[in-house]
Amino acid sequence: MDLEFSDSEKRFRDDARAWLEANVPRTPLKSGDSREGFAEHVVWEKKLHAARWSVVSWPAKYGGRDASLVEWLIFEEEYYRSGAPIRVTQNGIFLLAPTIFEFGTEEQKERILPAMSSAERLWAQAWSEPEAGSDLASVRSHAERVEGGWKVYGQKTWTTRGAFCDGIYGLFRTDPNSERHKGLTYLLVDLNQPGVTVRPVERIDGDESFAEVFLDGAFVPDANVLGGVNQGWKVAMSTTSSERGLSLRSPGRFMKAADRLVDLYQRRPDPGLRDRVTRAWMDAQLYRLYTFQTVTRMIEGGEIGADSSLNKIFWSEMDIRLTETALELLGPDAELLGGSPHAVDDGDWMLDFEFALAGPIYAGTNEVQRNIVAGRVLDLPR
Amino acid sequence: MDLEFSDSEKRFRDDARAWLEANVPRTPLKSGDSREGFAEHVVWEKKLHAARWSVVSWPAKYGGRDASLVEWLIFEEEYYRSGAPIRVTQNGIFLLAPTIFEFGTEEQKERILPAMSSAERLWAQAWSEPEAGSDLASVRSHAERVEGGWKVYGQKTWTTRGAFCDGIYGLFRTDPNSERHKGLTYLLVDLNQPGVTVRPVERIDGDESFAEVFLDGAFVPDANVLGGVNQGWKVAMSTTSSERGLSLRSPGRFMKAADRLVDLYQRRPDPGLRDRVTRAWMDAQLYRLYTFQTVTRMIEGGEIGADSSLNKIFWSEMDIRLTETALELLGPDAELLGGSPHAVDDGDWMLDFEFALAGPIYAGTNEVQRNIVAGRVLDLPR
Amino acid sequence: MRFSFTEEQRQMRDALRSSLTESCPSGRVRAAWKTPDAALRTELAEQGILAINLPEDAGGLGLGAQDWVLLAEELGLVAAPVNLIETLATNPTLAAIGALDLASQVGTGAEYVALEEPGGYALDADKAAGILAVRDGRVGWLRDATLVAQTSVDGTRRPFKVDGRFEAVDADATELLDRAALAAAAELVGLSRRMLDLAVEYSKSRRQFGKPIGSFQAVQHHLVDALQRIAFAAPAVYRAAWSVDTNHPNRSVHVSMAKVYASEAALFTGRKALQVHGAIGYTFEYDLHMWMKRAWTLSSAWGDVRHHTDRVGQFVMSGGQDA
Amino acid sequence: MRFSFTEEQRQMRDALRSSLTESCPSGRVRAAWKTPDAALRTELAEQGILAINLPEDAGGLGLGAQDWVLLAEELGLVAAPVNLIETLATNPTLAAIGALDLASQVGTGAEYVALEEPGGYALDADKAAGILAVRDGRVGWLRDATLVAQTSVDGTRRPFKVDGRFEAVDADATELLDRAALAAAAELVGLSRRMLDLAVEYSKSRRQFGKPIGSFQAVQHHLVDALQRIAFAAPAVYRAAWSVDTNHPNRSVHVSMAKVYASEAALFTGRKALQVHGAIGYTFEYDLHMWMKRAWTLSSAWGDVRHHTDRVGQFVMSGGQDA
Repeated sequence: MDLEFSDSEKRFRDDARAWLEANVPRTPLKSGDSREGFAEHVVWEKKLHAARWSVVSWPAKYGGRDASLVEWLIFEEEYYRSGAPIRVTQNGIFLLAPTIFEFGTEEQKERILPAMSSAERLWAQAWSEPEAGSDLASVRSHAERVEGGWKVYGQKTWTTRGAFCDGIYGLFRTDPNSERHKGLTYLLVDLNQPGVTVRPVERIDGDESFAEVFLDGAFVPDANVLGGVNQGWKVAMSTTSSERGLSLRSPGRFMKAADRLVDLYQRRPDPGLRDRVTRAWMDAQLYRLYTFQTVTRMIEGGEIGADSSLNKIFWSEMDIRLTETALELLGPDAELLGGSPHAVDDGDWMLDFEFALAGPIYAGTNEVQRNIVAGRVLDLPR
Repeated sequence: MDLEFSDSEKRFRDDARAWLEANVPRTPLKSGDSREGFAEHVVWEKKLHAARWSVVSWPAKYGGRDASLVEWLIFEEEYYRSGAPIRVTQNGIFLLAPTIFEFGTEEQKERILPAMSSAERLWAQAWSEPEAGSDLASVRSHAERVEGGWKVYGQKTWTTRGAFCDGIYGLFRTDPNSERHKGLTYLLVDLNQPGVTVRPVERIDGDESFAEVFLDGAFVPDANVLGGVNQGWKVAMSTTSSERGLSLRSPGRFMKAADRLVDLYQRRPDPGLRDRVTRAWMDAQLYRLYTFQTVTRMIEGGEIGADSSLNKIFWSEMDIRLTETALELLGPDAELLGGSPHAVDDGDWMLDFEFALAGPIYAGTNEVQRNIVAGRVLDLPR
Repeated sequence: MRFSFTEEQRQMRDALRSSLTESCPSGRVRAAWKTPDAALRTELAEQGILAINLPEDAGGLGLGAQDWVLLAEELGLVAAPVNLIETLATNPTLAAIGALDLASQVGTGAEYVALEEPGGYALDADKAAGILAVRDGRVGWLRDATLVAQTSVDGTRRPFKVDGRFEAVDADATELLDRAALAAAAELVGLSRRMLDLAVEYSKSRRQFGKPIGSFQAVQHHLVDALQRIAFAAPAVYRAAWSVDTNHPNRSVHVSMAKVYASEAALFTGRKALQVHGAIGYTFEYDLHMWMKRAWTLSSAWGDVRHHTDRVGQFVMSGGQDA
Repeated sequence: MRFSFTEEQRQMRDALRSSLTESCPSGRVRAAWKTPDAALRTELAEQGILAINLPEDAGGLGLGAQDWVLLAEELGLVAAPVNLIETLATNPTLAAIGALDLASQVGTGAEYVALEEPGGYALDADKAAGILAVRDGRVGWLRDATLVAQTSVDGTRRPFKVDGRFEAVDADATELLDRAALAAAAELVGLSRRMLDLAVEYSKSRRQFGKPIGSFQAVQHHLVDALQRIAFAAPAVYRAAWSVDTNHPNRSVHVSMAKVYASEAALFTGRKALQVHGAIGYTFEYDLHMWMKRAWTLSSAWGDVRHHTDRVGQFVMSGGQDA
């Protein structure tokens, strides 16, 4: 056991910190989930890429630094610590890219990954449909075979930032006689084409980052089939496993939030909430430890597996406890949104709380995650 | 709305308080769940009965005072407030008696109730079997028809104080071709006869109050069929509804516990636990309010119904929170049992905690109670 | 001992429910996020509700908290975009200080008297004929007030930070704030009931894995736990109404209990309702969030859970008895 | 950065597991409720475990917390009726003060050194060659001690209230108590794992309503929630072991985190395991209660959740950083 960082890891951290301190915008950008803010964020993403900080763990040829998993975690810690903008590329680089690395052809990697790391093309996930939320296998969108590819039909919902992105990825039924997990294909769909209608859907926090995507004969070339026709379930499970596992929510995010909470407490102390503030800080540290343990296991040849479900339950519920504690510290000031002259921390805590509330829902509800752990880890009967 | 007690209710309280102050044993009796303590408790029960305080809400002819439900609650408050011994008769007077009042013949009432209120004969419940716990309808014990009655066979478990009582009540399959809820009969079985073997089972708190009752041809006369042959499910549901409803745990019990907790806090204050102590007190008050609301509804012609399940969930989980808070206040002293020279409050809190832990299990697990509320109150699908 | 409402009180509740079901659908609440709904006060005035607890010589009905508590709950049920809390709280104060003219105009809906929340904000202060506030335990008017508009997460609320020349009046501050906290608690119970209803209905119709999600035990138990909190919060609120009317010696303790349990029921029910809904509940288009945000704001306004728990704690720890 | 045990450390763990599975079934724990199990110390001594963290010149293996933390967890797994916590904690202290003879006798199991818990009790103090205690932040011997026997809810624990003439020695008190809290945390993780195993196995075999209760979502989620707490407590304990060995500047914070999460995991798992078992779990005959009671006592011994949370709080609130 060696929980110290190596000298090269420390240098990596120093480099990241120095670059971020010099380059993170001093004035916060507008919300990356609004149209205007999205554009600002893309500019930032391009700057990140130019300095090769956008995808540190990728091979250099796709825009990365060949960084180790530990270095990636270090980068994430520094990224959040610096107060840098949220990553509007994240559903591409964290959720789609791992699947491309695992299932993509060389041609796909070379075509898609560099444009993704450089924020030339941005990707949105399209897992959900009106009748398929936690029950992903019940997708109804389908694809019909045509010359050189597929025409796709159906409706995808809750495609985060779908109104601003260039492409979506998701499952389509390619075998009309199939049911449930079979006969599905993982397709990458260009949004800038006829047969695609994108309707922004406003979220409760006021951002229009949700979108409904209506597909009526949009074309997907064969080159945009990922992992083989009718192999979509297997391919998607790989993605959702990444999604639930390491990359969706890295510890740095919660360590930063916990530090902000401690800071808030110091400005507005309330002894009755002291233990809960302490606990929020402990929880973030604990999540970091758990993650380092997982990363070590992966480095030593193990897999994440269903542990990623435990992980998701933990961070999503921790995030709610943390932001609820902040709102309790704020008391009657909690309701004031950013822009209010008397808002504390510009009203960020309420937004953070609203976002946290979504945590137990997206990427597979926590009920479904608990079912997964019950079945796969505890081997309980159905 | 009038939340004041009437003058006659106040007089009733004064009378009860005066009698209890004069008569409650100054030295606590041994545990009523031990053989020795049980005998001491029966002496106390007889004293209660002699002064007509054993079953205040019953008709005078059966040993009661014709007290109203509100007066019964007042008596319970005073009873717990006085620190009087636990009622070893409770599974008779609170669980069996309401069923006899509802389904019993006049002969049964006159034979059984006076002997119950005077603690001449004590009753234990026999609901559970090795294969039937929360799933009461899966009882396997059965009764065979013989001249003048039934011979009973099978095994009943967790019959509280079954090793000390005179009779048990429970369900037996009287129609061998029946399944589940059908073909069951509610029988009263005398324990002092051949064909009955009672094996005491020690509980985790060290008392031997659990018992297994093995029945191998014990006789039950027709006069001890309650509510009709093969009508047992309906009759039992009435009992379990009483059990879960008002009578099993009256507010006075928790008000007394909360007052003891506040007293403990004042002796061992810990600001980090102050809100939880306050909340325990509030919870007990809330339970009292809820109960008075229910009683008013009953007086006005309404029924308890599935509300009794909400009730049971509330008090059982409140009791755990309350006793856990006490143990946290005690810290390293929590583990010391009564008799330890340095035990606080003679180690009662640990016993109370252990007993509280059983609350979400007995009388229908809280999981089953939640299922009942989901189906009957919220009308959720199966 | 009789812990139930009179037939008359229930009829008033039923009448308001009928009229609000008709007049205040969720679309009206949604519209009030854009444009304040001035008409709703008038409509409530026409039903006598704004004057319910004014004396008859101010044109009121001379009724009490037991009469209005169920009505406040109804306003919560529809998330009515109107500040009834302030009016129910200040009416008796206006009567007590002899401001009968102003009181009667409040009762007709012609005027509105704002009340500064203990947190320092007053809703719709810009439209108020006067702003009452409590400072150092005394009630008074804030004269020549400066108003700084804030934006609330609940788009129907228009809070202002207020300051001004404090002109004390002879009225009981604790009574005033107790009435406000009680009214808020009642609204919270109504908000909770509707959020639970929404979630129950949704769980019956939404299918996943081949069956309604309401048939899954995890979903069922979420909803039951919310129901339990609501079912137990309600009697705390109703008792507090009686204690306000009878000026019970433990009135403030009872109001604090009401506010604590109602706030927690609403926060808990909101979370569970959102979880049961999933992403649809997270959209602005769906109604749930309007109820949820009102629940967030009302649970911290008029004394939050910490404040009211502490008030009960002071009573309990100083040997107070309530049985 | 490598957060895993060495092959050697895992082999020691596996070896102890094999031997305890054989030698320490639940019946042996049960027997120790009646008669203290003196033989178990000797058996552990024979495997070198009592001397694991003694220097070689005291006959020890010269290993550290990373080497014994998994072994303490194993002892929890079987609820071994032996006071290893005291020995693991005091061994380095004995070495530090040069009490090598006594240390080597502790290592062979011939002698036992008791350690007063911060709560004021010392286990098996009547059998101890010496009683170490911490008073006013200093370590010392309690000489000519008076012992008052107490009865613990865990029948294998024999606590004594101890007092005596305090004879200070030159050793670090915080280090000593940190080792004890860490060993307790490790035992708690082991206790939790076994309680969860018992509940999982029971839920697969026990049938109600026509199917195994482990197929009900409510039961499944109880067990998953327990698993999650255990899975997250374990790395906190392992990290603390590394911090003890490296004398990390934040060692005490890390130990406190370990104790908090391990205590809560054990208390939570105990409750859920009991609930899943139902009445059978509430009997003295069934094994669960022996694990549960050890969990109750160890979670409050060596600093309870409040104590250790507060210690972390002092660090955090004074601007401490740990990343």
